[in-house]
Amino acid sequence: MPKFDVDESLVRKLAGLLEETGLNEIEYEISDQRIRVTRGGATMIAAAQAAPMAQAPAMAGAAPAAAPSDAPPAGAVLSPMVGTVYVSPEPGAPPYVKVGDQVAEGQTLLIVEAMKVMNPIPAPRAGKVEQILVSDAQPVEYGDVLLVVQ
Amino acid sequence: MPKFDVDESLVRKLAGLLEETGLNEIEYEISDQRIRVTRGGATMIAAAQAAPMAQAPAMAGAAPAAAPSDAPPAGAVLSPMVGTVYVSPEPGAPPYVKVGDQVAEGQTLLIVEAMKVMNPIPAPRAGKVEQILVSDAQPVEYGDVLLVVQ
Amino acid sequence: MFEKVLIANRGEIALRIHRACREMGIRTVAVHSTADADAMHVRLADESVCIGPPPSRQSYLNMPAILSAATIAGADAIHPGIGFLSENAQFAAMVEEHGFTFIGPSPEHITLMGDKVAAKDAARSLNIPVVPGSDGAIDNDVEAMRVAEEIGFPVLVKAAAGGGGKGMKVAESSNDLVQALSLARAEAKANFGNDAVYLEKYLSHPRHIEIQILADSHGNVIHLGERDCSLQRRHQKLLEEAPSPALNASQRTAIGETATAAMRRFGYRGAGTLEFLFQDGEFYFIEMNTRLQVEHPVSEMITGIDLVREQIRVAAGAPLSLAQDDVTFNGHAIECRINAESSETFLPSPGLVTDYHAPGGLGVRVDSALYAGYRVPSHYDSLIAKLIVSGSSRNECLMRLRRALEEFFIGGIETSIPLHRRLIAAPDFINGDYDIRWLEKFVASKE
Amino acid sequence: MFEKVLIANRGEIALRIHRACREMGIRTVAVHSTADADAMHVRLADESVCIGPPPSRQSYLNMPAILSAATIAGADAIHPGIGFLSENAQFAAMVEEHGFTFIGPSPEHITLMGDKVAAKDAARSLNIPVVPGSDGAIDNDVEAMRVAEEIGFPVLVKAAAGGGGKGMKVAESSNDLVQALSLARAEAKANFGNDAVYLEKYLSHPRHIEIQILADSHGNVIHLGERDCSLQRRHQKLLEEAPSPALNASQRTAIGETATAAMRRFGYRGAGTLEFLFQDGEFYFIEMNTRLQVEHPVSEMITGIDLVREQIRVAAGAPLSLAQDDVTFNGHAIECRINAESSETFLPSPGLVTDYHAPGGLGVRVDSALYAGYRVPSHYDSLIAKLIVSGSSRNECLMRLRRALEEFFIGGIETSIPLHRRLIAAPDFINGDYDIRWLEKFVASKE
Repeated sequence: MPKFDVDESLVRKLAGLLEETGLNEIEYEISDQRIRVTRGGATMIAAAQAAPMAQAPAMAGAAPAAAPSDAPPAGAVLSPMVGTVYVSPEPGAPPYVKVGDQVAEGQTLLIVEAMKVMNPIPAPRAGKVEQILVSDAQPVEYGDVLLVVQ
Repeated sequence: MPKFDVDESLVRKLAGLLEETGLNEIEYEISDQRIRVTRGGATMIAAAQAAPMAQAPAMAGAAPAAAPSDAPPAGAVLSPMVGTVYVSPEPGAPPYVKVGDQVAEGQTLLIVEAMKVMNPIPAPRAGKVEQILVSDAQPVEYGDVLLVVQ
Repeated sequence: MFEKVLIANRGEIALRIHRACREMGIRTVAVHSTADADAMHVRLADESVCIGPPPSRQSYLNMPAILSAATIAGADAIHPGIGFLSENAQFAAMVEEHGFTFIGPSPEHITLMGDKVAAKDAARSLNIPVVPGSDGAIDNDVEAMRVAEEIGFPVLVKAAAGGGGKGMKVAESSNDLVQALSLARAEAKANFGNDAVYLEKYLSHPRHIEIQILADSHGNVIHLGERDCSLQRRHQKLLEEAPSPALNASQRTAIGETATAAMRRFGYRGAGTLEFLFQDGEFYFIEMNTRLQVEHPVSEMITGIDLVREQIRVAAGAPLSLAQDDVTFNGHAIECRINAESSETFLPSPGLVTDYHAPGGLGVRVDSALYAGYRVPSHYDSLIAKLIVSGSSRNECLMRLRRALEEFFIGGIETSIPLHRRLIAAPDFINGDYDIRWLEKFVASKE
Repeated sequence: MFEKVLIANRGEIALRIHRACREMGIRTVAVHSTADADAMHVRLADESVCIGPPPSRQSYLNMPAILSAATIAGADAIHPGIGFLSENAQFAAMVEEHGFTFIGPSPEHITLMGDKVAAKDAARSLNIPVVPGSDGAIDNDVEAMRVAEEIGFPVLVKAAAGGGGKGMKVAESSNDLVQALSLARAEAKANFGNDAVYLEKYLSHPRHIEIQILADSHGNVIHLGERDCSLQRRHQKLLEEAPSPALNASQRTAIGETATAAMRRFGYRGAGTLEFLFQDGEFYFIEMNTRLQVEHPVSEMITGIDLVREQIRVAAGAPLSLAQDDVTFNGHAIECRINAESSETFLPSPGLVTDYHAPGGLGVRVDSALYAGYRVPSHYDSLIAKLIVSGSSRNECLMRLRRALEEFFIGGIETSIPLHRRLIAAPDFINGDYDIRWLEKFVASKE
């Protein structure tokens, strides 16, 4: 096994973000890499990048085929594009939906902005908003889970 | 089973980072390695590498090695050196032994010549010559099966 | 210099660009489809962004997705690599409009050279030699004979409205010309409803020779000599070498000067390649590629110049790091394009790479994004590795290539390695005696 | 030229020699112990012979077995590689007596240079600079002071009968000399029963610099410049580079001319290396290695000369393929020795290599006999791979090395790669500011 090591600057950066944002915890996961730092309690999940060498070990062995990650949960609404999430129609306005809301099929759940175009993300079915996994102005990749409606 | 061990320097580094950043907890995971350190709960838990990697198949492409792959049969007499086999004391003379012969322990079975030196190969035990796997003047490697005596 | 470059490509070329960036201290952003989540360029990049599902149209050709990825990652510049969007002028323009630097030439240069007819006209006006022929349609047999004598036999009679070989006849000498004209006219009339024909010099055994150009935004243009890419099957290059066994130093200097003078006048910036047919000592322009080429490593090996680094430098506004006089040609280099396809049937062979062992040692370079456990997706190009071998002479290079191909082992999928092994043992190849039609015949002769 | 060469070695160097042979069209015979039946050199050789059980003494050091293998395989010549029998004069003589060619120098040259005292005397007589000191034992303090002033402080007082650091004292200046003499004499008396001591110049911060020599049997001798091998831990080199950051072109030329003149007078044949300590612009001969060196690839990368090919050529009686004027030095090269050992504890880490992925791309060479699925035996040296990186400048080379080390992945065993990654990030290393004691301090500073 290659030496297991941590990216100290990443830890410092996340610590700085905790301080700056007043959050209690940041957990960060990409494929087989995950980092979590806490300063108290509560949860927020972000997804982005990590250091290159930390990734190399994943090249190891067996080759799990190109699965993007774990299968998304039932009722997951995935981002159809790369872009930036907006949870409300304009800054300061109330969000389109909150956890626990009942939504109708086709109702706008949030917006993904790409190339200055606001793309409304409609509810694929009627149901209850179980989880919202993104926050306002967060970048998302293609296929990221935005929220869970069941 | 890989030896279970902890990377003390990694733990120390993370402890230092906790101190420096004022965090309560750092959790870090890469593929099958995970470490979590906390402060305040006064616990340190480090879990590293578990799942054994699937063994990569051996390189199959290049020239197949002349490997002494299979275990030699019971009663096999192996060549103790590289050299050339002679089955009789001199050209034209009858062979030391034939298949079916009863031999006494220490009796010469054949000769392996190396560097102009004739090395008699004695029977390691009394028994019957079951097989002779070499012919006169044949080159042999170290560990080649010369004959089988049982 | 850039802080962070987004690499809008995949496979070995994405890795090639990543390496150049890392060596310049530039951070990299990989973009990828869901089929490439485990790809080497994604694993090694500083950051990665998933931009779409497997089909290229929705991922690697998806301009808004790539630009969005550049925005969220905060990249300064975008390298388009080879293929995909690398010769898409609209993409180049969009990249610049969104405030990123496009690592490549201007959209105008891409557009012009992307149009075959306009490119030939441009070449002519830049004094780049093109295939001689009649200026437009030929009115009568007398004019045809005059033009044919002028350009020299054999000549090709081609339907003005034509394509696909219809209405195309070769006249070997003046004796054949009248008949060739009437046959071509008849075929042209029958196929396209238009019997206008024109004449062009017919090249019976040309080589494909291309000149590598580098230009900055300060008016400096250099060439890195030629590559011989005559070994093609169905217009796919299989093996390239530099220098060409068919060129001597004065021919190299002459065509290099023609090319650099033309590019200086053209106001070109970045890496580019002028492709020529070459026969009997004469060059005939075919087209210009306004991007990096797959076979660029052979030029790197004989000149010691990192082409991707120069591309990045000039895109950032820096001058070329060397002048023409600093360019020296040392030894010989050959590249084998290793494809995931059968060496016999040429059918693609995607799938799980169970074993991967690349050759090493003196004079051996491998550019590949493969690794044991990687699954070659079926959605993309079949190029999986480039083996580039260099030596102090062509003979040394050939011997080294032979031993490197002996060592190369890719398990689980079929590859073109067996074909390369056969190819480099062919006496014609060893003698450097091949033209653009040779490989097709060689492959066919197997059966 | 030879038809068939037996390679009396294992691991990466056996593969290195195999590659040179294949590129010369020479067939190869691998010999191996039972522990190496699956080794790369065995897999790739044209023929292989098992010569004994795992212990080296019974296999790779077993002269009769190797000669028998050469006989039954019908080899023309034997290449001893590095280590094992490569500096064994008796073996060289036996090889020749049995009618094979020994690819190396004459047994007489091996014998002479194998004796440290005789080697220094020979060097002195060949006008190679050695560490200055008293000619033999010092009789009294007055003579000591005279000699010390002559060679310059600091000086080392050493027991004539000594060894292992006993009876060895440094005198920084004339003030310390008398005390150093009396302490050294006392220690010498106590330890060896003999209080004779001698003086030698003390080098406080030398670099280890070695000159690569090639000589044929026609009186031609050339040098390939120097290698800086100062980065050592317990006398094991970890990383070597060429050119040395500490030498300029005129120093290179001067020491090269000294070395070639000496070797010409010496009548040497084959590849050889003169090792020096280098401090304050002066060279001091330590020893000569009458064989190939592990770090030979860095010289190959900056000169483009295949050292093993030249070894084989001159052993076959051919002249060197080039003269000193043909030797040019281009760019910079660094070699990292990758060992199967912990980067922290330096404990060996043999075992199954579950994954092996070597870096590629421009300027990257890997000499390694590893492959995924190979089991590193515990019986032999821990060197498993050499990563050699070249670039047009030292800085380019360093940047490239950094990215190549990022890409290198060996799974299942511990390797020195993490140490190399740390090492090349050290400011002293980046500045080229290190001597033979630097690495020990660097490694110790980790804790």
